[in-house]
Amino acid sequence: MTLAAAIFGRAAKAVITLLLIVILNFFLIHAAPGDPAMVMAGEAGAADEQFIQQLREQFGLDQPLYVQFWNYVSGVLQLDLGYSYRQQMPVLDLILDRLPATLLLTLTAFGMSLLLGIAFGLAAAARQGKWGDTAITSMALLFYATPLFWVALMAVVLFSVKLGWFPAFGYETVGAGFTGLEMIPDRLKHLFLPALTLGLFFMAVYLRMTRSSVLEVSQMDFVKTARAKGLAEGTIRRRHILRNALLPVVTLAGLQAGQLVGGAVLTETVFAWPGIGRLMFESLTARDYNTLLGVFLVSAAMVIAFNIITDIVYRLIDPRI
Amino acid sequence: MKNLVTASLLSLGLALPAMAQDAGGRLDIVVQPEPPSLMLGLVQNGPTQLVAGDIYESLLRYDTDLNPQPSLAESWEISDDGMTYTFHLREGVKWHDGEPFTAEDVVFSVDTFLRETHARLRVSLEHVDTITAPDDHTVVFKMKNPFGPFIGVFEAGTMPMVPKHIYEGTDFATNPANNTPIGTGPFKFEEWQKGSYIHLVKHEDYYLDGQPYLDEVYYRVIPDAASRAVAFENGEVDVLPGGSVENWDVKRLTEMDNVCSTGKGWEYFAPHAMAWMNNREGPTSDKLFRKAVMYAMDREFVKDVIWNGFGKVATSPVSSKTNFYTDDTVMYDQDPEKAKELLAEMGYDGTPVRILPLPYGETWQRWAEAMKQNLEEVGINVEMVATDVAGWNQKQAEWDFDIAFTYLYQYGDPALGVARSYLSSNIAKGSPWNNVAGYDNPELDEMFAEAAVGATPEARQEIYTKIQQQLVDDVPVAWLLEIEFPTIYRCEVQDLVTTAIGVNDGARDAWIKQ
Amino acid sequence: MDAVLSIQDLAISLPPGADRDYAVQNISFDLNAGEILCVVGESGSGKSMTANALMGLLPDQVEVARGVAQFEGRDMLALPDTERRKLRGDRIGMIFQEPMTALNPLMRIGDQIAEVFEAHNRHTPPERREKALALIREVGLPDPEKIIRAYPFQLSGGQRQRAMIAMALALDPAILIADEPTTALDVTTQAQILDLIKTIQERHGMAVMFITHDFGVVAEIADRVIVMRYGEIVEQGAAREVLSNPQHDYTRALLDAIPSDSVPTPEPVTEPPVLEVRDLRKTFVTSGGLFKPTRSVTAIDGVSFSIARGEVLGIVGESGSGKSTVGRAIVRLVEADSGEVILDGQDMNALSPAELRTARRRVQMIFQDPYASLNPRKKILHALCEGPIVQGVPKDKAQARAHELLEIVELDPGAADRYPHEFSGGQRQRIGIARALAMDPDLIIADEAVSALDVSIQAQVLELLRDLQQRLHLSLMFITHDMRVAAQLCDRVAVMQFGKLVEIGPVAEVFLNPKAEYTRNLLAAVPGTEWQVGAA
Amino acid sequence: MMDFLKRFSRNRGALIGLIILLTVVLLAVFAPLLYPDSPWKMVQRPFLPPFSTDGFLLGTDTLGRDVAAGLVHGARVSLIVGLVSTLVALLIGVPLGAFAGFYGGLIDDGAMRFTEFFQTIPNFALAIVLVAILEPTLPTITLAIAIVSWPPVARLVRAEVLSLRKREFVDAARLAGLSNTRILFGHVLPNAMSPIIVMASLMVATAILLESSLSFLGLGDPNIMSWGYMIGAARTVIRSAWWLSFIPGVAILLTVLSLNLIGEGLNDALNPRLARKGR
Repeated sequence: MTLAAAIFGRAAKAVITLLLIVILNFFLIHAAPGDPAMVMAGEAGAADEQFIQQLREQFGLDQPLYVQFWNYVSGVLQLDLGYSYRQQMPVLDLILDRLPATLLLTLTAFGMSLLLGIAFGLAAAARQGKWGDTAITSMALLFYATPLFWVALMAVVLFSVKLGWFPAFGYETVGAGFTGLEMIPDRLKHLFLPALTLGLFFMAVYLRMTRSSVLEVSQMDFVKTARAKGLAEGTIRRRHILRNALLPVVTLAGLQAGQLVGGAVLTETVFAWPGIGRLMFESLTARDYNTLLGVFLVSAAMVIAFNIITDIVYRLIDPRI
Repeated sequence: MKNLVTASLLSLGLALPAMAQDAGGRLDIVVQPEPPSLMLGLVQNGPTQLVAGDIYESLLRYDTDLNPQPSLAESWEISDDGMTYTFHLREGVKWHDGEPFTAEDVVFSVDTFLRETHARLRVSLEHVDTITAPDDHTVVFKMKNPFGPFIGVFEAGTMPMVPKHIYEGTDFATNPANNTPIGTGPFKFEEWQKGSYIHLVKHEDYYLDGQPYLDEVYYRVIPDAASRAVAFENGEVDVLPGGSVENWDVKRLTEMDNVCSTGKGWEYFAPHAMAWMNNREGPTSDKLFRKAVMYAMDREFVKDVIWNGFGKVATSPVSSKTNFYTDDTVMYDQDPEKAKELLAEMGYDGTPVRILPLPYGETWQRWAEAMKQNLEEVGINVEMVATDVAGWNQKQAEWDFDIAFTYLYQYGDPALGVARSYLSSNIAKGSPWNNVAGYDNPELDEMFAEAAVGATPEARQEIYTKIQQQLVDDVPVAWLLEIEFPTIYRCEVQDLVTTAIGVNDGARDAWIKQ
Repeated sequence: MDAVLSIQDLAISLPPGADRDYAVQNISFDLNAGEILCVVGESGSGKSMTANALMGLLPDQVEVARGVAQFEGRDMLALPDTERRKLRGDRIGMIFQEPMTALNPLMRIGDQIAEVFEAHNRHTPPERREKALALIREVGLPDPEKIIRAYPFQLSGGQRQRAMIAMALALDPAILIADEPTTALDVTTQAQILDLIKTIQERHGMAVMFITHDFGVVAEIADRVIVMRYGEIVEQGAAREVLSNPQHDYTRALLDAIPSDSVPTPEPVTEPPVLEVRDLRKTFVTSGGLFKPTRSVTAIDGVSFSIARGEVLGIVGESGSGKSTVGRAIVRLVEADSGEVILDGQDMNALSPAELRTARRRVQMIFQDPYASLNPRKKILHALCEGPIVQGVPKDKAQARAHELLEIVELDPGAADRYPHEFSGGQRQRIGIARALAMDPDLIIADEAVSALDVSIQAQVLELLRDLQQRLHLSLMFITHDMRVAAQLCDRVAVMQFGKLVEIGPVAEVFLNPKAEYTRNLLAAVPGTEWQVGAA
Repeated sequence: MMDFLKRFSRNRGALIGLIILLTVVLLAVFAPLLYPDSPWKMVQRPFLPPFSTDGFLLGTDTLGRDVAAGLVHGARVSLIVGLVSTLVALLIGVPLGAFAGFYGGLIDDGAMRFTEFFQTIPNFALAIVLVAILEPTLPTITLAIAIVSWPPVARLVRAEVLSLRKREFVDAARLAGLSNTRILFGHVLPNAMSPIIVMASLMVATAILLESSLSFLGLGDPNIMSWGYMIGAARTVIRSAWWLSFIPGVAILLTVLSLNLIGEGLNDALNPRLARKGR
């Protein structure tokens, strides 16, 4: 079967999954106490029943739930994610507005954690049992066991407040008027701390995985074959062990890449990163149903997309599939 | 004591507008949470008003003693019988799109637009018979009956002027122009990077000569309180409006070099923290129990520790900053023994009471914890209910609580901000801003009605004193604290807070000392 | 003759906590130019360890404790790692037991061969490709242009082993070390690979050190032989000499343990059949999911036979012939597509699941893998009693019977209270037999029951089986790939290929006078036939 | 069993982990004896730094509550949430995975689609939504954590059962006439216990982290003193009293670390085949 057909099959399945997610989330979210009208009226500091009723009518919340459900689902089927009354703009625009920031953050964190994780994992495996290994694995364990938000807080205190190396939050220097290439160092500076804190945990995961995978593959017969050929250790490690050892790491990483979006809620909050993780949390407290559902849909779609990408990468690496 | 110095400088600045202000510069102000919209006529929540206060204006402003000051209206007259209000509008005022601002805009804004969209103003407009524009620069409000507090409603958040030429005949809520708000204010909307910042620039055609002084204002969205504090420390932002950092940081930040703070600018709102007590059922339906709660609480501790000494323990339903306050009432200083006696007297059986904290950040959470601890120490069983903003609103609206924290604005006059919480006509499920406690006292209803339309301030004071005495004895609600939200800013920033709504009135007068 | 390699007093130490201090010790022997030296021994004898020590491929913590290995004027064991690496693949080539895992699954065959040249900086890349093609041709792989681009998973086991040999040959080494290179292969493939090694050895004049556990293989290719036990050499000498006139008791025992080809006189089947299989069919369909095409494999293709009470029927065939599937289909561990399995007049295939549960008692199995066939978390007593108790035997009775059975299979009755991991492979197979007997079955199916055992243990278990069969008048269906074993135990034998029964008949007839072409090939491929026939 | 203990105790990391965890457990168990007063009680001046005042070893928090008391009482919450949510996750995941792996076919397909579905929703986000909807109380938080953490269990169990059901001792049990349920629960699952135990120990760790993350976002049970709550509450004063977030953070770190070390030790001891050499 061709790659294209395989992807198409996956995509078809994904649509069903996404639809189920929409349904589940729709009812979950509507089961939450309160509604957006109440929240918005509440923020105004004063409002009467009439005002709230007005808002509800405006938001379509006065209709029976099944009607609202049908309206939403039929909208989604036409790729219309609805309108956010709270943010006064279409949900899709809202999400597309925020998505680049999240992608930048998560992909950087992902790439960084994967690269560093694999590099350190290899280094640890090469020093198996020696103190270098112990040091690296202990470090991984530490990152693995540390609460993400706590690291974020401590990192801000240290790097931003005490040392002043990196900005404590935000996406860019606001109003600095950077354009083109000038923007890059500025973005990188802002990106560093959030990507680091988000990536540390995952780095530890990949590190441990790489290490154990390398050790396992090192025991395999074909590695012995390679030695019997008289290959240098470096070549063996690079050509024979690494590629085989990376297969499970790739699988795991692919499965987790999508989950990074979830983990980004905390990071985006602490670092005021204008991404969809934060949007999710804000729209949850505001009961901004359409936005919340939209974010869920998009992040689930990202998970699925990452899974498909993983499959493709896997197929490229492993001729057996 | 830098803030005292600044305060006096401020008043000097007001008194001597001729003193040379430096023009130019940019101001970064924190806004939290991100406003849902900047269309002040549709949305009047705190963050919207903070940002939109630069864009929209009303007829009047109020100084920190709540005296009316000119804004879009140059002058005004109130007839002796209190039945006619005449406003003379400033000439040469232009909307941000260049159209002239006229009396027709005022009539449209108040009579058509805000009557439909503005819940709080609607209550006051019920006393208004007609609104007319005899000429382009005169507006006349004819009243149905005298309404004492009416002169207090011409504030930007209560009565923002919206452009008739844009909104007339459209569906206000969905008008696309809501995304690019057009006002008459000193700053124009430039860009809104959602989740990050709102950028406003100087309105070049502003009607005051040389004003605004600043070139641009950035409202920065930083969702985490600790990050906001860091942002201020790093110099990323210049102004932390009241309530945007946690109280514990206030102390630390104000002790930094070149940092000033002021508690002014909240007089109009006079936020009054209180705890609804459910008067309908449970232990809180018993007046003795409610009194016991009052005696059990250590409100001084809350003020000193949780609010870092800011604010003032509330002794009455009316804030001491609001007109018609009296201190001639029963005082509930902390007295656990007395609380225990009262509980014994009522025969409290240990039924637990549910406390609903205000989900607006750590300060309020700590406060609820402290209250819980106070109540438990006199033998009241307490269960804390956790919920978010939506749940909190819902539970109040559905009367699903025993004790619920909240804070309400007083809007300068008991008739606007106080009566609503105690009138029996205001008992209705579905809204968290009416008489949520369910206090029902017909005698008091009458007194409130009388006081609202009272002809003279003296007559009104007399009735309000009686009302306060009665309420404080009935304790339908546990009054907690007159909250003070200090505004923190860099000392170069001058004339930031000049009115009773402070930063919410925009940066019209603000300038940066070079 | 010239010794290419001369080993003196080699000792390899094991890490602390192992069952003995040295993997091997006191090892001294010469490997002469142009000879095939077989190192024979059972598992744990240290034969592979010796080879690995020479190559410098010992596992972690296993080290050469002392000894000298003179090769081309140098002591290999004393060489620094870099020097030793240069020898590997260049002067000494090595091939391994498991062709399935010995090749990198992610690399093309051609690249894996060319890599040998690269490792030793020989030739340019295009030349390497040409050389690789030549090697592929030399080891007799079909369609070299295709093979060079193929991945290991696209090759059969025999083809992979050929590819391995091609790699070992690449630089024309002086010594080829072959570590059980044919053990994992089917008998016909094994014959081809042995042939190939012999041919190449002759053509290149290499010295081959061939490690094996199989005296048949020794007889087939060895010039000289070394017999090892517990890490020491017990006997060495010319192959013919050792095979025909073993000096050491252990060698003798090993040779005796090999099932001989002396075919028992067939006893005519007189009793009624206990089992009749009619036109049994099974096709496995793997739905490949989205990424793979659907594949179907016909495992059983219209098989019919019967087994008489007290008879031993052997089913022989190579892997993939469907012999095991037949066994499993009879007990319905595999659901046949069609056909009848008649046991005492009752068609097993027609039973409902509930009926099946009670009927299953009548046919029991003895499994291949002694390590997987006992639940590691249950005591032996439980393994022996659970079945009978489920079938309604009272608990105390079942337990008494269990103890009795342990005695019957010649195990200590105390074994009942121990866990499987406390037993050796042979002992576990005995427990497996006892478990089958506990159900008091009409028929026992032994699926490769002795294949995983060392030859001496294998002999003991076979002995036990034969004894029990006769004493208890058991009906036995004996599935095996090993012709010798089948010849020794069975009354009749059936030969399977591609899911079909190609031949069935009394053992003497099938083995001495095979009718089917395939049977003839199979018999011819058994290593050491000539030697044994000659010896017999 | 003895082998297991021997192998486990040879692992230095696992022993350290065990000691830390035991300490935490003991503190949690004896919390009411060590600090009989409510951890919410305001007992001293706020913001006393650690080691500065007798009787308040770790100082006091923003309201003058004893940090040490909070830490000890918080240990109970962390452990209970960790353990119970893991148990619930196992109760969902083990049977689901076991049936999927054992019966295969449609049951397997259905169960795995269901599992995949849950894995498609970013799980921290789902936990947040669940807690917000159900309103944060100890049971709802525990439930939400369990709901987002069972899918890996189901997958693991399924994989184990898939490989175990092909083992010959399962065939033997079948031939003995055992029913499917009996084979599954008597023979297959007990052999899958080792990896499940290892995974469970790591899940407890993850659950503790999740609980603290939720509390940090303000989604904790306000009636119960927990470590996450302590960090969340102290976050606002991190600049002036960093130790208030630091101390409970370290408590979480140590506990999670100990569970990880134990998990690794268990893994090495239960699966000696994969044991790391050179320790």
